[in-house]
Amino acid sequence: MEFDWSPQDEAHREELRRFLDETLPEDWETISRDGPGSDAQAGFSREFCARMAERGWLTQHWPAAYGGSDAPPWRHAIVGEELWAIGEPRGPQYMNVNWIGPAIMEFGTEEQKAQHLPRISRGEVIWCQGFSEPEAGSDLVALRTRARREGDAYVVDGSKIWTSYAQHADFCILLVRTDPEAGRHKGISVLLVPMRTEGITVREIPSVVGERYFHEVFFDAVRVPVSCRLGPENEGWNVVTHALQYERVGAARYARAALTLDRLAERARERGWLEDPHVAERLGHARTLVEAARVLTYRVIDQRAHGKPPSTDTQLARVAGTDADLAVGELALELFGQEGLAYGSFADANFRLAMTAGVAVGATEVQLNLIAARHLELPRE
Amino acid sequence: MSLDLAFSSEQLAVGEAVAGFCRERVGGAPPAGDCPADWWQGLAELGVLELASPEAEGGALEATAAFEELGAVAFPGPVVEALIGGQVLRREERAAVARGALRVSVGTHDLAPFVPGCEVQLEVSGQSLFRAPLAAGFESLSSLDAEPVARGVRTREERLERSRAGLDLGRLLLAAYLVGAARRVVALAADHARTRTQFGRPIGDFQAVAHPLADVYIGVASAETLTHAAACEWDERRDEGEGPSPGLAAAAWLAAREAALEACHVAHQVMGAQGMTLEGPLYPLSRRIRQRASHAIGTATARESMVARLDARVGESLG
Amino acid sequence: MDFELDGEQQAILDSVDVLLSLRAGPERAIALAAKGELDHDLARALREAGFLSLATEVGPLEAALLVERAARAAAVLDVGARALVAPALLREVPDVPVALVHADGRGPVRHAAFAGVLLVADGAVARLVRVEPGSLAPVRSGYGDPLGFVPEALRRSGEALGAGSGERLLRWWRLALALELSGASTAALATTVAYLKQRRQFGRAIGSFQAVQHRLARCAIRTEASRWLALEAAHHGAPGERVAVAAAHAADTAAQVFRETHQLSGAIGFTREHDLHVFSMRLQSLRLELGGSTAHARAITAERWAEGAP
Amino acid sequence: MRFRFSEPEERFRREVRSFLADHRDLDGYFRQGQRWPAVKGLFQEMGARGWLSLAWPEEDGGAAGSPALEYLLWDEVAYARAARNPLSAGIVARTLIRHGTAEQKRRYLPPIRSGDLHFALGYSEPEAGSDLASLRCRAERHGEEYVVDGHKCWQSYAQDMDCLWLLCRTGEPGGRSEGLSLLIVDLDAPGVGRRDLPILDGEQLNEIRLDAVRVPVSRRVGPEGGAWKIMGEALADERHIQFPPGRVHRDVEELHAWCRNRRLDADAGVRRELSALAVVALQVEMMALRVLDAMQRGHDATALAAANKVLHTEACQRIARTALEWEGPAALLEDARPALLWRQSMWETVGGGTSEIMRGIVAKRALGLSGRA
Repeated sequence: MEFDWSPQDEAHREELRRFLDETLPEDWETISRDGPGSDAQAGFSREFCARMAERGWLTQHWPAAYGGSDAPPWRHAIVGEELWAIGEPRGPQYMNVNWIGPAIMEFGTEEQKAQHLPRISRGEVIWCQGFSEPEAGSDLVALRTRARREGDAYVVDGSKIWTSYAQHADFCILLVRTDPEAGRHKGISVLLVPMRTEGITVREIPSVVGERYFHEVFFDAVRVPVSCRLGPENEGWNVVTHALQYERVGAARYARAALTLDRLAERARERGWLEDPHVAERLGHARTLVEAARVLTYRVIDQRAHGKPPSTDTQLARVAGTDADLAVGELALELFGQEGLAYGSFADANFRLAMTAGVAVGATEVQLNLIAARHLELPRE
Repeated sequence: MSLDLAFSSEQLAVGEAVAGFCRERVGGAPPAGDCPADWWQGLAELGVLELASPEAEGGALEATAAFEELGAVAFPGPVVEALIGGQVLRREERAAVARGALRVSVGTHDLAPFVPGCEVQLEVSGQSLFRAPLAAGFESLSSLDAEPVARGVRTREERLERSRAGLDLGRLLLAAYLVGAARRVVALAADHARTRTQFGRPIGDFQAVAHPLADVYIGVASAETLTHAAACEWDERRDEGEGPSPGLAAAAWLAAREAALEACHVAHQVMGAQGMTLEGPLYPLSRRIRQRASHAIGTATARESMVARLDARVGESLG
Repeated sequence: MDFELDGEQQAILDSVDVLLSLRAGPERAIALAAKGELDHDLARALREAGFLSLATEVGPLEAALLVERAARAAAVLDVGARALVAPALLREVPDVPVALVHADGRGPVRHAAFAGVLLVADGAVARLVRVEPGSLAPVRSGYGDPLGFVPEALRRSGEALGAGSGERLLRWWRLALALELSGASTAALATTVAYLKQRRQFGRAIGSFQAVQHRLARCAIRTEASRWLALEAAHHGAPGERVAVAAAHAADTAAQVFRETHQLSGAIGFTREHDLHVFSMRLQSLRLELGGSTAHARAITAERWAEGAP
Repeated sequence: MRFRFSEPEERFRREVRSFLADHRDLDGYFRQGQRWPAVKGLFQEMGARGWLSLAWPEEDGGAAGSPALEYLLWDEVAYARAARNPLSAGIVARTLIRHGTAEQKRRYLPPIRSGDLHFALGYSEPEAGSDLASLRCRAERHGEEYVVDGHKCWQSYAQDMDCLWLLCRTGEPGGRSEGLSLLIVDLDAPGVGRRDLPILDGEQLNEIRLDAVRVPVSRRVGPEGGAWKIMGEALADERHIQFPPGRVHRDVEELHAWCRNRRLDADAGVRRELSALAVVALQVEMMALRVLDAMQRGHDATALAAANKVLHTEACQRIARTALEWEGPAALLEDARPALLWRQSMWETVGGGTSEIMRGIVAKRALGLSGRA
């Protein structure tokens, strides 16, 4: 047990920071104000990810065979920290890199790998995930979008909701029911669907979080070749649970929260607010939550570095990350009062992003259920 | 006559009239931005804009009944400010406020909401209200994508008499508005919890959903009664001819604020992504709650007056 | 970066655990509490096995692991002060119980009635005060550790330990607190989880209610984080901000664990016949030490963000 | 709308207050177990004034007073920290008045009214705390007697009481709320064993074992198997006096005075929390008034009373925690007021129906959520 970064890791972080200094445009703050799904940020991501790819950093944690360099998980975690902290210049592409690519490596055919992995690795493609439905949010297995087999294609009918990045996406990793008779976890399949297929329409749901954050995606007799199915038919649930294990701590929320908190404290100091012990306490407590989330996330990365299978530590880290994010967002709003509500102001921008933390990707409640069942081994009903 | 915690029939009638008006005009959710001119005129015609002023028949209780209904639909615009104006402005100005012809903004030293729609701009500082217009050339901002706010330099012209009465009424009405909004938020979340199913049952079956909702229900219910008590106190003191003192109004404001913010927090958790859309019913309410909870009246003075109140009580009980 | 124990650490912890399982535990803690005694036998056994000098002979992280494990086993001993704090200040680790004292503190001091050495934090310096063990007045306490009074005169006497020693004492003291809090929180939670798995209400195990599960899960998240934060701080040599973070987090965790474990255990948790109080009551005293969570939180801000902070 | 009591009610409040001047800080509220003879004396004095039977019907020796009077009485007594309302004059007497036989009324009501006869509550069991319907204590009918076997626990102060108000199963074993009956058992009857459970608040809880205890059928209150309904009614009668807000006001005021004495109140963090607690105390009072208002109107106050209990007891815990935090280790000394407040308040969110049960009631009745899972 030891808690130092290796000199190589430290050097990588330094190099990455220099790269960001050089690469990010002066108006990056403005570009990133509306979140990764905004037109500006998604557009910029294509440019930025290409440059990350040039350096070999975009998918360095991937195996060499798929365009990576087998970098240790800690190295990729550093990239996650540095990029999330400043508002994620990879835009929606962090998803492909973190888990969609690895899922294709694990379950894809040679043809699918050849089609998708190089493009992801070069940073030139945007994906969205078609999971949630109006009647299936955190409880994904209740999904109803139907894919009927017709010859060598599936015909997909249904709709997805809360889909981020759908407006920009080139592909969708889509969860469909291929066997309506089967039980809840059975009969689900995963399709890799080009978004420019006929019969797909996208509607933006105006949201408080930022532009292009939520969408509805409608599938009206959309024909998807059987060759686009990822993994065996009716066993998509395994594919998804496996894929999501990568996803769970992919977003280094604590890093963003830590930087936000530092900025908040800096502003508070400038205004003399640190003299107020109540403010000092609140900042201190928020810092403990951020640090807790960091150390729990490190624990997960460490397990991966040791080649261990994912454990419930993943859920602990996620809930802690959400709590930290929300606490910092709330604190910013509270300290700034009315001033914090001005659109695009420091407090406002951070709060809106933090608000979704507990809801996105498997609500906190689901994480807590898993911790109770697997970490504490509490009985079911 | 002993304790009686129900609104009188006159007060109920005020509330119902406002509720009816809101149903008819506002419908499901109010639009972003300032209050449309015809809605404002409608409020004036209902007599809402003059409640609790020296000329009005109705006092703080009537105003409370009205503002709970306004809160329930997240009614836009500087309504609380109009009634503050009804306490502190000159007689002819008060009449114009009551007619809907004059609008009042109450802000901090450098922020003023609803400018330029407001002809009278007041600044709040501690227990004082100043007439303090913004200089030309202010910067226009938007607050939580909805309300217009201006940032600029003010010139203080005069400290207004009856500042304390005005601010006390302001706290009280903010509390009433927040209570009304929070009740609706809890109702929406409870409705969602009864109808939305997950893992094969309504999510309200889960204690993890039901108990936090019970807690916010309790918080809102007690804040509601505290607001009513504060309104009673305000009216009694007015009838007795005393100037209102910072008492229950400060407590009601602090309690309602806390309860409403917590209600939003829980409701967002219960309703998930549906609470994050601009189309859904929750966000327009929670946004407005966040704005009203951040009102320029602030919490520092209210908190200090609570400590002062304790000082007095302890003095009494030890003496 | 490596969160797994290395071979040596594993070996140390294995034998620590064996020793603690034989000589410590809630039952022994209850017996000692009835007499208001410190566990001198355990101290002797730990010393003979060389565990009390881990900090100097192996490193502070290993000593930290010991302190956390001892707290989990409800050891009634000054192990944090003796194995972790004293070595950071003194060339030779005392062979007598050590009590940590704040010069401005008014309240009773843990282990003071048995202490042979007091380490007093007095502004910029720490001072070493030697006392006759047993000479200070014991204070009756239901909070796990025996308490004692340190008279004002003693708090101001003794030999100054040099520039910067005051601050050094506070840092390591905070770290020891964080570790003890973390260990006791973990044990309190484990005791409660075990109880709620078998205890039934309304025809089912209480631990199967979702609200109960979520509350316990939240406690688990916090106890895990507390432990790692404290160990990390130990590894880095107890830097000011990290120990304040670890202590504040652990103190807040303790408050939450206390509330939830007692609330969910119901009446049984309040009796002295159930193990929970052995851990929970100690949590209550530990989390108040050194000004408690508010003081730790204010220290974080001072260390990280104040004008001229490092 | 009116948040004041009537002039006669206020006059009564003043009378109670001046009576209590001699009993202030008797500490029977927190430490009845250690103050019993004095607390009993207080009850006897109150009995002599007719205050223990304030709201009983006149034909049963009461004054048919309003709920408001009872509220004011116990609110003042709580503020003075003199005592808690006794079980005997509360649910025992009310139940006897409603369901007791003429003989039971004659035998028990006069000594209860005078403050001479006191009861311990025999509801909880090791396996049935908040979930009373699952209790096991069994009364077997043998002619004109029941033979009772069972194990009760968490009885407060049973060591000083005269009788046990016993809930037991007369119907089929394993049934739930059906088949439960109420018996009055003398605590010195043969076969009744009592053991003290040491608990953390320094007070005593007891466990009581009943080993073939013979109880005449004439001591059964209400019909056989009808206890569940009776208990509900008795509880409903008392909702307005269960959690008097005076206790919370007193705690907050004392905390504030103590902060001033120690000059802690210059600290902004302390002032902030004090102001928050002052607000919470008012919210607690408002909830109690709502319960009273509902009772006066004859409305069902179940959900309000549950809400009131959660708010009240959680507020007490928050105050006590705050006191501990500000005082530091010195607060832990055996007789330090903060430690006392804290240890007492810990118990209250568990005893008498846990906060979880109360939240469940609020969720169900006020919000229509089942909250079963």
